[in-house]
Amino acid sequence: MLKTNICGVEFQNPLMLAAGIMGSNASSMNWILKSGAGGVVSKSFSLNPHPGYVNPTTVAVEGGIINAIGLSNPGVENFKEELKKIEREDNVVIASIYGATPDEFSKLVEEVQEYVDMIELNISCPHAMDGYGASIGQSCDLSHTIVSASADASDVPIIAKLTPNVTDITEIAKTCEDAGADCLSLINTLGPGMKINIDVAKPVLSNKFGGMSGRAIKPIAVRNVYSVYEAVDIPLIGVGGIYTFEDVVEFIFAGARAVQIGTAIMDEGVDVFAKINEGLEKFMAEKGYNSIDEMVGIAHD
Amino acid sequence: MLKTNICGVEFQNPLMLAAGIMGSNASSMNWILKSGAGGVVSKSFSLNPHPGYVNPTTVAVEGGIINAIGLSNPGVENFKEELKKIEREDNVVIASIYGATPDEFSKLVEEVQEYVDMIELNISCPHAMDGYGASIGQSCDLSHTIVSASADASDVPIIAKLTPNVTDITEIAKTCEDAGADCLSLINTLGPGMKINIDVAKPVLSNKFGGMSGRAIKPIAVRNVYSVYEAVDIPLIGVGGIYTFEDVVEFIFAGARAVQIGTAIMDEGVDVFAKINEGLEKFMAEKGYNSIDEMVGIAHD
Amino acid sequence: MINEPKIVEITEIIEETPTIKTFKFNWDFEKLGRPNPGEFLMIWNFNNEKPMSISQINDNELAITVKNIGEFTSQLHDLEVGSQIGVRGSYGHGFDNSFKGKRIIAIGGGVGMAPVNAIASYLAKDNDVSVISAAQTKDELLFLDSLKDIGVNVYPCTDDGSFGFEGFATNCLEDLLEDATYDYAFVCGPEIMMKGIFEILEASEIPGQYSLERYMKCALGVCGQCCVDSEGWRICVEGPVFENDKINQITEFAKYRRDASGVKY
Amino acid sequence: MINEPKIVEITEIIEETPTIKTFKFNWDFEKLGRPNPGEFLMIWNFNNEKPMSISQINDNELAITVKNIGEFTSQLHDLEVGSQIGVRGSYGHGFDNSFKGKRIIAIGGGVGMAPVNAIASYLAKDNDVSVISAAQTKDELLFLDSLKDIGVNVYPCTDDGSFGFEGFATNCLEDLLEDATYDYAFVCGPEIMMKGIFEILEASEIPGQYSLERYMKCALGVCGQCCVDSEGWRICVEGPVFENDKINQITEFAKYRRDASGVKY
Ligand SMILES: Cc1cc2nc3c(=O)[nH]c(=O)nc-3n(C[C@H](O)[C@H](O)[C@H](O)COP(=O)(O)OP(=O)(O)OC[C@H]3O[C@@H](n4cnc5c(N)ncnc54)[C@H](O)[C@@H]3O)c2cc1C
Ligand SMILES: Cc1cc2nc3c(=O)[nH]c(=O)nc-3n(C[C@H](O)[C@H](O)[C@H](O)COP(=O)(O)OP(=O)(O)OC[C@H]3O[C@@H](n4cnc5c(N)ncnc54)[C@H](O)[C@@H]3O)c2cc1C
Ligand SMILES: Cc1cc2nc3c(=O)[nH]c(=O)nc-3n(C[C@H](O)[C@H](O)[C@H](O)COP(=O)(O)O)c2cc1C
Ligand SMILES: Cc1cc2nc3c(=O)[nH]c(=O)nc-3n(C[C@H](O)[C@H](O)[C@H](O)COP(=O)(O)O)c2cc1C
Ligand code: FES
Ligand code: FES
Repeated sequence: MLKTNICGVEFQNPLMLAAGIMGSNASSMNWILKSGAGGVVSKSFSLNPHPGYVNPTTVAVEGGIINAIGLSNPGVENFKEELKKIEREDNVVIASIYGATPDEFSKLVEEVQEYVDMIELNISCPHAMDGYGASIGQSCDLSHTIVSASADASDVPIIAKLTPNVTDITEIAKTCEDAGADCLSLINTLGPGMKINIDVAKPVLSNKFGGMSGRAIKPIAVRNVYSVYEAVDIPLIGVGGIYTFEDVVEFIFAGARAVQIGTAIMDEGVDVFAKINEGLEKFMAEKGYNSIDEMVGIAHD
Repeated sequence: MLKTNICGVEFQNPLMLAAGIMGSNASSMNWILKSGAGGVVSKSFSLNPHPGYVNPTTVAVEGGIINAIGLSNPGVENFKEELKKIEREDNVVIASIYGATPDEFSKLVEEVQEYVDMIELNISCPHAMDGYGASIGQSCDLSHTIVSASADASDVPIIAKLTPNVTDITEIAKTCEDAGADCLSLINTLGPGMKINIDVAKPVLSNKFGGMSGRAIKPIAVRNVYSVYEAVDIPLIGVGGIYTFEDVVEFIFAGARAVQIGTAIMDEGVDVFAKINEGLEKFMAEKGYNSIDEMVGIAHD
Repeated sequence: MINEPKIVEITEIIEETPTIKTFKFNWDFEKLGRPNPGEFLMIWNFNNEKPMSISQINDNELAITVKNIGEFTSQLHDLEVGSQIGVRGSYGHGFDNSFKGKRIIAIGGGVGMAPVNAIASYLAKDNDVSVISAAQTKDELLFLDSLKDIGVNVYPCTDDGSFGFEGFATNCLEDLLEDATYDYAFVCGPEIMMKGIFEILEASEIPGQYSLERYMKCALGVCGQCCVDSEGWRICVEGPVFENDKINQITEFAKYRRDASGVKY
Repeated sequence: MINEPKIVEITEIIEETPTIKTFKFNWDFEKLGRPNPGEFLMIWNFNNEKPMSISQINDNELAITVKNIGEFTSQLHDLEVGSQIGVRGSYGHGFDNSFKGKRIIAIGGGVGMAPVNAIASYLAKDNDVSVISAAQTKDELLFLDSLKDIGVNVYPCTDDGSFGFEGFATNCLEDLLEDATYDYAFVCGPEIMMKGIFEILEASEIPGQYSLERYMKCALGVCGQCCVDSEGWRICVEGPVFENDKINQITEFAKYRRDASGVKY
């Protein structure tokens, strides 16, 4: 009943782990899969190891957190070893990759595609170093170049992950579709935002700004999914502030075929996947929905 | 101690009512002033009466509300009668105006400037009709045209109110400064966002989307103020999710010379102004700040 | 209180009069809050959303009583048992319901009987409650039997004298006051009627509360649509119910109001 | 628990050893939460933010005990009484402190004595508590006097024999186990030491809890930085304290860890 299909990839249920949350090694991703997720997206990684920003890299704000972890990762060589150890049977494994140039992206695609079912392009991290993350996803030109290079290099479906921090997300979405993205995921963290500690008159995060995630960003994520659904024909994955099955339903009704869950793990633990699946199944039974498919995008009617 | 000065206009304290919250007539604005605000910004009005969107026009979300009131207003002729009745002595009265063309803006400026101390241009409402609100403030060209026309027509300081829903707010901020804005206020509502009711699979707002306000948007508002402070030389007014004196201090440290308060009135009532002033004064005394001036922008050091 | 619409099913519809229907639905008091008489709800029929007083407060069940006067209310009248509506609230400063052992007079004109029914029912057990239920004509009289059943002294009153007292609610009140007096009054109806009642009660030194209506959008106290001259109070937060001393400060009372644009009429 | 740094002033600094200092500060238990022994804090010195165990839990007062081993910890050692730091937490799954009337052995190696001091102090009143305080040399031994003062049996132990038992904590434990047994153990120190202790205690069938360290960023359970093989547990949430059955499942225990990039070493 909970099965969903994206670009021919079959998910046991529409829930997956969002990039950068706990997905730093095979062990934690296997744990998430055992806990009920239909798929996992890895922490975003790059060609070379990267330590990320100095702490503080996270701070709580009303309705969520802001973070500027800074895309720390052990580099593709090390990460490949992790990917190999993920339980792929019945589970969908997605590598999230980042870089600054088309070359870096296509190299990463080539390196990892045999170990994963899909590849997500992080062109949307709002606190990445200049030239990385949202610097790409905030420009149609750069998005086109990076998505094309990645799609050309890839045998597995390519997901472009979008930033909400643009004047018009549908423009970027259409560009990515044109460039060959098979799927879009949205949204990456919002803002970015800032928390200033007033006792010391300093921004808390060492990077000053950080992307906002958690419950508070859900309305904006839902609206972005809704808008992009009307703009493109490729499938969408919703992400942003999902804590409950009700949240998942909102995203599906807005047009998502699956969702990713991140910050909720902080508050609800890894049990959140099983809890949501249970609630979702009950909801569908009660309302008479037979499949996720039937539910996708019906808030547009 | 709480006095602040913006473009030569003296405020008894740095708190004012944000546009569109309760500011629909002279009576409510006088009440806000009596309750402790140093100034009031009127509901945004246009040349002709406008009924706004059909209800539902507001709905609660985590950390705030989303609204698409739709800029309802009784038109400048009626609104002038209200402006005349506001207690201006010792209080700062600001008219918020909106339109689609430079002509509409300059006419509005001419109509109302004798009754107010400053004029705020709403070029940032994220759910306005096409051509209005954020359609202007999301384009450097349109922002320049509208701000220039308004500044040219005006004898009182012009505040351009900015939308956070752009790829790069500093670009728009600099454009407004170049075009002759004397001051910037930021941010208007975020997103916009959407709430879908899952029992009926429909967006709740009749306009589907609505701008998000309230506690949850504060980190993003603070970051925008912080970024724009480094980009322009004109004074800034901070707005977005302010509920407590601590919030006000955050905005001032980020670079605001005054702040506007909106959605907090829903949760805290009009007493919020007096409560914040009291807390702010105590904080300043404890930390040894003698004036708002001393505090502006010090999180940049 | 809940600030996003909760979807409920209409469980019962009562055709009170040719133009007025009562709609009942379940409302989980523990989860959604237990409303007080005088508070109102925002009713969403998926085309529009408008304020309606609560006319009955039962155990985990509420009712609204709606007069068909325009597009929205006629759509509500088309609802059937089992139909869904969205409900948020309850909102507003309701009636003072703390009375015990008092002589209470409650006066409702037309569909203004909705909140009057709620407060009269609430107070009937512990007080001596009289209700003037006023309407233009016999067919439009509301809640006569149900109020009588719970021990309220009901004084029907019709403009045309087709049933009960002949004349306006004001005349009926004056009539009653010749033989009786009351400790406290509750009033809801057309503003011109409330104005007349207000003057009579003031003259008789009977304190009371009056329930007002203004155009509403947010019902949350933010949009400013419902603010009244000259204190600026919000009908959706400081109101809809006001004590008589406050009524005097509402200078627009029985004079003018504002439409959706804010234009006075 | 508080997830944004709370600014506190250092009220007292104790120079425990040439390389280790204890810093005390006030912590309003009602507002900020009452930590349990074994939990840790994130300490922000406005340049960086790193995890530190709570070494003392007094009335509305906490202490951390810091070994100067690098840039951050040496900056902490430069703090003075009155200096400010930012503190968030407390975090983590701490020690089980529900024991009464038991024979407890707590073993701390080096600055690993910090959380051991907290749990030993907590349990001393209602249990028979013994502590092995191990260090390389006499000068580096921690908390001998303060623990004795509250009735703990303290067994100092130095690698070089400059004070107390000569040898490693493992040897000292074996020595004690010849004449005594214990109901429960608490262990914190270098992982290689904890590994040795673990094996001895397993062999003696003494259950216990072990406090681990991994590189931390968020301490909120989101960043994944501190996840350990092969169950994926987060040291900041499921840890830092683990029961012995769980230690067996942490396959990287005493083998490797990950740096800020996630590279194993
Ligand atoms: C606090 C409060 C309690 C109310 N309780 C009841 C009740 O118990 N029973 C009942 O039948 N009616 C009640 N009303 C009035 C009810 O809201 C209107 O009758 C209804 O909105 C009319 O809508 P319509 O589309 O049918 O008519 P329209 O033709 O749209 O309007 C007719 C008149 O209704 C009023 N109205 C319209 N829209 C609104 C709005 N959004 N908010 C407020 N007034 C509006 C205006 O005065 C308008 O001139 C109450 C109003 C308020 C403010
Ligand atoms: C749960 C927990 C409790 C701790 N309790 C104490 C304590 O009570 N007293 C004490 O002195 N130390 C404690 N530490 C260790 C302390 O965090 C490190 O000693 C400190 O971070 C070293 O920083 P540095 O800049 O001085 O040294 P560096 O030269 O930066 O690092 C030295 C070593 O410290 C570790 N380290 C560095 N940064 C971090 C980080 N962000 N998170 C975790 N480990 C890091 C690494 O193993 C590194 O190799 C604890 C660590 C954890 C995880
Ligand atoms: C600590 C943290 C780290 C993140 N790292 C990444 C990342 O490496 N790559 C990426 O594409 N998104 C990253 N994100 C964004 C999330 O994948 C997700 O888009 C966002 O947090 C919104 O979802 P949520 O509200 O469920 O957390 C990160 C988010 C957080 C909170
Ligand atoms: C109901 C409502 C109506 C608003 N109307 C206007 C408006 O007319 N003009 C305008 O510039 N901003 C308008 N705003 C935006 C506010 O002025 C403010 O920028 C925003 O709400 C963020 O501040 P807050 O979080 O304190 O509410 C409105 C906001 C709300 C919630
Ligand atoms: S209806 Fe919006 S303030 Fe009353
Ligand atoms: S430090 Fe981030 S998950 Fe543990």
